[in-house]
Amino acid sequence: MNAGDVGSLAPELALTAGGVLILLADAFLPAARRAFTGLALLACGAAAWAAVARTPAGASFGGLLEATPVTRALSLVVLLAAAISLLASQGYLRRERILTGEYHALLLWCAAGLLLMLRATELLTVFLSLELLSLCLYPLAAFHRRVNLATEAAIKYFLMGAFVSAFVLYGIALVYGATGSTRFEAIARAFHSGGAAVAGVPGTPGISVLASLGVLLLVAGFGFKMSVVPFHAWAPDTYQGAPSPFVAFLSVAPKAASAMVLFRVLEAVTMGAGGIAGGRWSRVVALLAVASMVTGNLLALAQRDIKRMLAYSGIAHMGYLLLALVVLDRRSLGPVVVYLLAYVLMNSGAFAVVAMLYARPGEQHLISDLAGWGYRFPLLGACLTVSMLSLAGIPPTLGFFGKYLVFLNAVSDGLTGLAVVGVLASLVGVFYYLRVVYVLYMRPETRQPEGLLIDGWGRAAAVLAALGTLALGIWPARLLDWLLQGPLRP
Amino acid sequence: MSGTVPISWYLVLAALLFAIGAAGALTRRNGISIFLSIELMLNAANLTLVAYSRLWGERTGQLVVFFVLAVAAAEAAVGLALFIAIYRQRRTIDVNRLNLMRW
Amino acid sequence: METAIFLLFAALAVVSAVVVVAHRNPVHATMSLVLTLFSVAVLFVLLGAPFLAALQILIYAGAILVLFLFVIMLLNVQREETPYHGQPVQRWAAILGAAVFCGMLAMLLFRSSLASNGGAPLGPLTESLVSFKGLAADLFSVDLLPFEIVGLLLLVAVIGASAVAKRPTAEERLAPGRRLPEGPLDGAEDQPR
Amino acid sequence: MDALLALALGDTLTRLVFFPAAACLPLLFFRREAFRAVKVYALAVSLVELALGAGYVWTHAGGGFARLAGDGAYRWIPSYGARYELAMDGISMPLVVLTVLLLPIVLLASFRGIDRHWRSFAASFLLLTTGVLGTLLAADVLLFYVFWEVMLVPMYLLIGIWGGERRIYAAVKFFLFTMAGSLLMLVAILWMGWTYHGAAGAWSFAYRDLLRLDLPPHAQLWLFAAFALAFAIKVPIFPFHTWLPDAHVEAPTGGSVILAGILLKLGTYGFLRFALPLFPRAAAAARPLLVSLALVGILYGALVAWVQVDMKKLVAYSSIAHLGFVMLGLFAFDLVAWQGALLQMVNHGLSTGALFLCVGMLYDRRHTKLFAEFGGLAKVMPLFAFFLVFATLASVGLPALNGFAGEFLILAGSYRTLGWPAAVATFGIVLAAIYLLKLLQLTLWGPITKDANRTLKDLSAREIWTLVPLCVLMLWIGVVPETFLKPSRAALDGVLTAYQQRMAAPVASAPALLRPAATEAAARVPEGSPR
Amino acid sequence: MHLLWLIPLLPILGTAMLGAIGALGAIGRRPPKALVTLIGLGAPGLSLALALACLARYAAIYPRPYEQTLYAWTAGPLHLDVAFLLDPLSAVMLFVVTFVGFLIHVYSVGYMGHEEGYRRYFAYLNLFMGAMLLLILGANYLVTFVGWEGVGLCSYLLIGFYYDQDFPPYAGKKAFIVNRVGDFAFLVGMFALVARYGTLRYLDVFPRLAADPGPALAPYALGLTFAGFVALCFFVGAMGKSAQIPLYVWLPDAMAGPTPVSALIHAATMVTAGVYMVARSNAIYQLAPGVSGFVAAIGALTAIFAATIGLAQNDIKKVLAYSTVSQLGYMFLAAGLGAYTASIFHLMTHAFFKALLFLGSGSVIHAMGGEQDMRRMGGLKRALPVTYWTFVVGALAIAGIPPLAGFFSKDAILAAAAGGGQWLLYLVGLVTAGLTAFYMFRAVFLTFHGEFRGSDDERHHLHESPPVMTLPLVVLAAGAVAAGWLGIPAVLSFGARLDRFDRFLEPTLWTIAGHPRAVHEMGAGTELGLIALSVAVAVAGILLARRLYDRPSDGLTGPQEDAAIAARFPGLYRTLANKYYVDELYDRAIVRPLARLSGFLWKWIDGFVVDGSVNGSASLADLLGGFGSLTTTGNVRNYALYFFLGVLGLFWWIALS
Repeated sequence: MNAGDVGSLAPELALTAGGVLILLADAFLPAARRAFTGLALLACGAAAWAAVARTPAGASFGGLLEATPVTRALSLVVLLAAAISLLASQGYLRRERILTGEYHALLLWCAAGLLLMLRATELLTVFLSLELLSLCLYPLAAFHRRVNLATEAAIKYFLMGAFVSAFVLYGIALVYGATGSTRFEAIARAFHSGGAAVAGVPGTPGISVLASLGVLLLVAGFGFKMSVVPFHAWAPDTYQGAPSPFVAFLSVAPKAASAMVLFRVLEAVTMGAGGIAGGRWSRVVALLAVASMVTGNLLALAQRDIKRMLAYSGIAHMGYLLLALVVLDRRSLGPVVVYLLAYVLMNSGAFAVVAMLYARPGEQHLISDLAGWGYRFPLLGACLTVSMLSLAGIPPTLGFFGKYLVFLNAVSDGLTGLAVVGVLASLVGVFYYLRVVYVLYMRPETRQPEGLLIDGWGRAAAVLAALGTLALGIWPARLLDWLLQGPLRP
Repeated sequence: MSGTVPISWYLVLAALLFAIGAAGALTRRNGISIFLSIELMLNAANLTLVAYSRLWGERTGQLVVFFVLAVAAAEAAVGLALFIAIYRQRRTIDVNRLNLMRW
Repeated sequence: METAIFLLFAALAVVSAVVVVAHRNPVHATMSLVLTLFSVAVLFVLLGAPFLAALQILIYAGAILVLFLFVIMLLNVQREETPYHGQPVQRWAAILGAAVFCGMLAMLLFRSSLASNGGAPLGPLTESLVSFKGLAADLFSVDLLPFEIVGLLLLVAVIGASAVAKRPTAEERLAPGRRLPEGPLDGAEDQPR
Repeated sequence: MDALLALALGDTLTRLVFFPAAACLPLLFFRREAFRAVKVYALAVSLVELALGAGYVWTHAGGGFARLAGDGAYRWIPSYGARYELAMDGISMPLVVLTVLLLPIVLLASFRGIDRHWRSFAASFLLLTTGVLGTLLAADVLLFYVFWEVMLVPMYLLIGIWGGERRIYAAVKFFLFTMAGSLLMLVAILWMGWTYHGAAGAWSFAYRDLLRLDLPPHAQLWLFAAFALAFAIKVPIFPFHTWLPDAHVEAPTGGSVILAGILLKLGTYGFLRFALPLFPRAAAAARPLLVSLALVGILYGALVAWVQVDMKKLVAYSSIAHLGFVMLGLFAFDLVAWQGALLQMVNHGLSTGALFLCVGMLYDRRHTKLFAEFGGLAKVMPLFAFFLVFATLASVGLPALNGFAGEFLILAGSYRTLGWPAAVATFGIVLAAIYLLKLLQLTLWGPITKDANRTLKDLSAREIWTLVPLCVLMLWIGVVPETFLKPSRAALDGVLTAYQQRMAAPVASAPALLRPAATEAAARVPEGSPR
Repeated sequence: MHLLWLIPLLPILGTAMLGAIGALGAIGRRPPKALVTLIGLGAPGLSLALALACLARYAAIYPRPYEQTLYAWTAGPLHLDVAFLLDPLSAVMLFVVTFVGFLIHVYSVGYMGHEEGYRRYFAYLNLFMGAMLLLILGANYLVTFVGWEGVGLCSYLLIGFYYDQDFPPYAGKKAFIVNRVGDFAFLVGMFALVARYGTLRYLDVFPRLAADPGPALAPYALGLTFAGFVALCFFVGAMGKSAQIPLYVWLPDAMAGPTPVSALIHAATMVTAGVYMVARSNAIYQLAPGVSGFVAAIGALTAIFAATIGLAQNDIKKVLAYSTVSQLGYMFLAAGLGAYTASIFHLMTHAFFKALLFLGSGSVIHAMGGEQDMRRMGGLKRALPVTYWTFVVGALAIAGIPPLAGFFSKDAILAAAAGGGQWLLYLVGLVTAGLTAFYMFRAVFLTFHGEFRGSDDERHHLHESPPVMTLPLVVLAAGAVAAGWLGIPAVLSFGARLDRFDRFLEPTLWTIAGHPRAVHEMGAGTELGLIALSVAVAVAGILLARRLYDRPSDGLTGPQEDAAIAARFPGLYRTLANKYYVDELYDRAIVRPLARLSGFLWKWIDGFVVDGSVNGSASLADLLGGFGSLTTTGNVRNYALYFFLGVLGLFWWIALS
């Protein structure tokens, strides 16, 4: 272990340290609890700075981790989600009287796990960081101990998660068995040469179907984290039950990291094999994408609870995202990153607003409860509207721009058919996003606000998200120029 | 011992165990039983890993298993804590009855 | 000789596994899981991983399952579940699916890994594979990072478990408009609409 | 950065387009209930915008608007080829002027009708203006799409917040219909950009670059279908028209005026600017279909308008009929017809706008739009009667008023190239007389049947001022159309000749080829820094 | 003469000014009536003066046409001038319109004096003058059409002048729409010309047409030549404007307007626009003999058809209206026969005597306090001597009694028919002449002779109209007497070429190669015989009327006489009284089916098919969503199963592929 390795771990270390500090503070000077959010934000900031400035590019830990512009970008995405979620949490935790250090600590550690996962280039590391972040997510989902829904959500999430991680592990085993290694580049080599990756070992002639099964299990596992149909069903329940500000994190950050891993897995499999194997996998991904887009949008149409609606819409959005991964090349990453950024901004923003406007976490978050509140809470209403329009993919929001890149990518991969399916699905989407808008502004008020706690932090979260969505949507050039250094060049 | 038992036997056994575990996880209603079945699946995966590492004659598989043991422990801790919490509220851990949220 | 041992413990593992998933009483299920783990551990030895076998018995059987038992006792849920009422589709789909899964897998396994070592017996167990030294060395060299991650993982587990399992604090009890939870295992509120 | 500044402050299209949007920000600082101040402010802004528009047209009239000229092109999303480029020519100029002219009028007209959320109301209108102007002036297809969509949201709010009883249904319907079309157009745009990338090696969605694409006929057909669907829904053409009556009936007066006056034109404008020049062969192939749809629209719209019981619905259906004429003119591929069509777009904006204003004035007084509630108003509201008759006659197509000039040129031109369909379309003027005179009959003439009408006040000065400019323009266009035909002649001629050249050229074979830039050299403007 | 453009413009300005001072009314001050009168009379008066001046100047350059271009419409290759043309034809019309028009304006001052809509009335009337002058002075079809529709508008407004009643606005609407049907054809004709020759200028299009009349047209079928098609279109246009079968139905209803309006618009000027247009386009009609025949036939048919209806009307204005229709038929008969000068001649004379008759009836109605039913009149000649005598002059004129105007013009037409060898048409014309004489004098006797049949207060109210109304009557009567002398046929002038009218119009007739104009060669004897015959028929008609309605042998009063006749031929009488049920026919055959169709389109195509499919697909999506979300059962075991089966399915798929 040399200095370089430590340096490459700087972001994770910052987050971990932040978490530990907060816990200590929680234990020894509880009076400081109000400051935890600030502390956590500091940790995030430090991590971001480290991720951008301090992390040396290239591999570290003997090739277990890598740092590329993509991972940097995605790290920032994850940290952004964490920041928004933290901002939104402060008011929520105070309102619900559950403001303790564990929350922030777990969130920070979860972020650390995510950063590790999206930088990991070796299956064991991936698996461990996956478990790390999952084990942070379960307690966070259940963090509101007095609320049945929260605990139930956590149980469901946990059982599904454990079940799936068993599959993932088995998948790792199969891949390892077929290739003799757990490192992506070795696996890629093996798939390429159709033989073993380990020198001096009799290689299997041709990667067997077993290997494909292993890869499939991995795809399924991370598809589960991304809530892709048919691995999606947990999402609505968990989102509905879990604390809203936390969902602002849950609904975006793990998806970002998982998308990266998914990309690595598929890349390892197809880059080499190409040809028949490549075609096979792009068919699989295409299938998942279409299923997610159609199912997600249609089911979201039927939702009356805004959190469930957002859950299903998230499913649909992951479908759009997968469009970029159907045909794998370096070009695919640009759309993925931008889309994820957009998704983080608009979705977290939406959940941040939801966290502030619904005072009864134990009950349904009916869209109709917002009737007429666009005028009572102009700022939050506007932010929510922006998020909805962005989710619906209407310019000049970043959401539109993300869709534009994804569809452009699909079209230029010759997948015009898929793109058409995508736009038709998103047409369905427009309908339920608009529902929120018209409930906000076009329906008479039905209930008086009570027990709400709308603090500056929360407003900051909403505004940050909304402004980001708009500004980057109107002028994305800088963002892209920055992203497109390195491997993203189309 | 020089392996006279083909590795594939171990692998098939592991697959069998995995399938049994999966079937259990899908059929039991008691949350803890489900969790037990999942542990079983993990173990099957472990067996596969060890078998393969024997096949390749290199240690990675074993290392993975080593870490998985730790993970399993951690998972168990959190999971069981969750069961306690839900039991507090609902006096049951029957997943069929944990369906306040649906549709 | 080896084959005999394998067959014996394989059979034992399968049978006990079936008991694990089939038995209505979680306590018994746990017990038979111990059995499964033990036999698997034996197979580990056969496969030249005695260290893992030991860990398996110590940690799994020794620690984890005890924890299980403890919780089961605590929640006192070992009373009989009424046999799988409802959702017959779920049940049969699951069993059938598992069977198919296992079947396909077995078929492929036979083909591929027979091909892999051509049916010939494996090479002798190498020292590097069996000895603890190699393993230990790896933990502090190539697999240092995973080792660190697992460290954090365990910390997370502790904190998370405590965060979930601890009863609502006094401060929380003051939360507006909410009934105070009583009793050691109590906290049920917010009955949903 | 300084380039941005120059764009924002100079006498540029950018300033013209974004001034209203920028003017929304101060609205945040008005008190929520300070309606009066907001009204005045919004009106002032709209007048400034009008001045800007007029000024720009005046200062740039020298070029004769023969070809697209504007602020020059800027990198917007360089890595994916999208550029920011606004340009104006004789085709967009009249519509731009119409837009900036209607803005103050609708604001003035809304003073009485709109009684809540004035800040949002003004903001919606200003943003809508930005969207519309951008759509009209975008010289980059992607930019065009962006503005095209941006337009939807404020209109959605206008209908949904200040509309009638079924406003939400109408608003959503409007939004979804338009989206349905434009999303497919988006895919088509992307496809073209990619094709250009394949042919030229660089991303570009610039209008003039895509013009150089020489696509194989089957590709043209698909792309044309996608574009045409989007535009057809906006126009609207027959089977896609049902959102229009609902939207109009529910929208507040100002919304209806803008909707009928400008938004519908964007569909026909899209055909003229994009669908026809970009995919000439497909357009030629689709000509029989679209011509027949235009005829159906003319007759169908007229007949259905005739049996309406709600004034606004009658006018709405009449719009369908009128725009049928425009579509006919466009697909005549004849210069005379095109001039007529362009003129008719403006005409329809004026006369139908005036009609909606009149209906709105009645609505403000009686809060109903049903014919059954009125009758004999000429007795109590002579001035109103005068304006209503004037507007009605204008849209009946009475000579010496604007409607006639447009329709005559359209029909004369399309008769030359189409023959009998033009004759069939001509019958539309008979039907127009039928349903529009019904409008007069049931509102103005006859004895007063409802007591509520006996005490109605005649138009106030404010209302008169909303109508006078429109009527003056109607008369002017009707008597001296030359003023309005001249600026667009060269531009239209250019488009038409380009179309004919490309039809004459040999059919492209897949994959798409790039035609030498020389052919467009005429229509090129030097790129880069603003001039 | 360079002020030609002012002639139409002045009345329009008058309208504008009247409207402007109306704006004063909006402020609250009613504009002084004198001012209204000044403007209302001044504008047409000035243009009359100008017109006379121009005509005088024109006589100098006669027969060269004088064209004046103001500005142009240019659209692409198409150039359309806004220009005026002064040639013999438009000169005649110009004179008639300005002269008669001015007289009627004067008359209106008296007639409408007590109406509240006085200002509005004169505004409309001036606008009408302007439009009519545009129509006749237009140097191309476009300008003519502008006037054409303008007069249509004014007739709409003036028929509906009493807008606060139910019927007049309805009648106005009917007039406008029926006219529009004609205008539709007119437009198509213009488009055809534009498409082929790229111009509408009279002095261009006719030579071009003569040079290259175009083939028999495939697209238009009907085996028409291009010229024929255009001719047909224009004639359909004329049908609408000039109330020919089948588009005449609006004219009788148009009597709902004030009587001077009926006189000016629906007798003297506007309705004759169609005839003017056909005469103007004579080149086209000469190229299309078939269509010309059609024109003649329609004209004849209309003439006799309307005359028969006129027999059974009791509303004095209705009688005049139908007689107008029938006289217009006469003019088209002439035009169809190629005797364009004759038709214009009749047009002019008719303008005089029909305006006279209408104004006379107006004077009667004025005296009767609005009563129009002749059955409630009678014996008015004592109370209204001037009206009576002028009315009789008019009646004699229209009946064709020499030497009044009607005699010469009608004779010219009949002579044309006979000379062309169209004996059937001649016969129709002759019978119509008889019928005309009969019903006109029926009207005279019912109105002025016998005993007064009205109520007492009406009797006391009876009085001769003021001079401002009677003066125009006298002037017009003079015209009705003398106007015919411009066109005395050779046979009556003992060889002296007194048919100045023909010779004056000669230059406006085009000579087309291969299409010799019909010149009728008849022996003087025959011609004299025919003249005698027609006069005899007219006299017979008058005598019959006198026998029945003036000094009834059976001692019945007029109305009783009608009743008796009705009793004798019930079916026939009812049919005539109900105008052959044509309105009902149109209503059932066209209006109602169209309305039903529209309702169907709206409710079914729009509401059901289109919207149905839209909303249907929306609710389908909703339904799918609803059922789909049932899969999220809330039971985590199911979720796990989805996952497992998903994996299994994909695995199966991959393993197979």
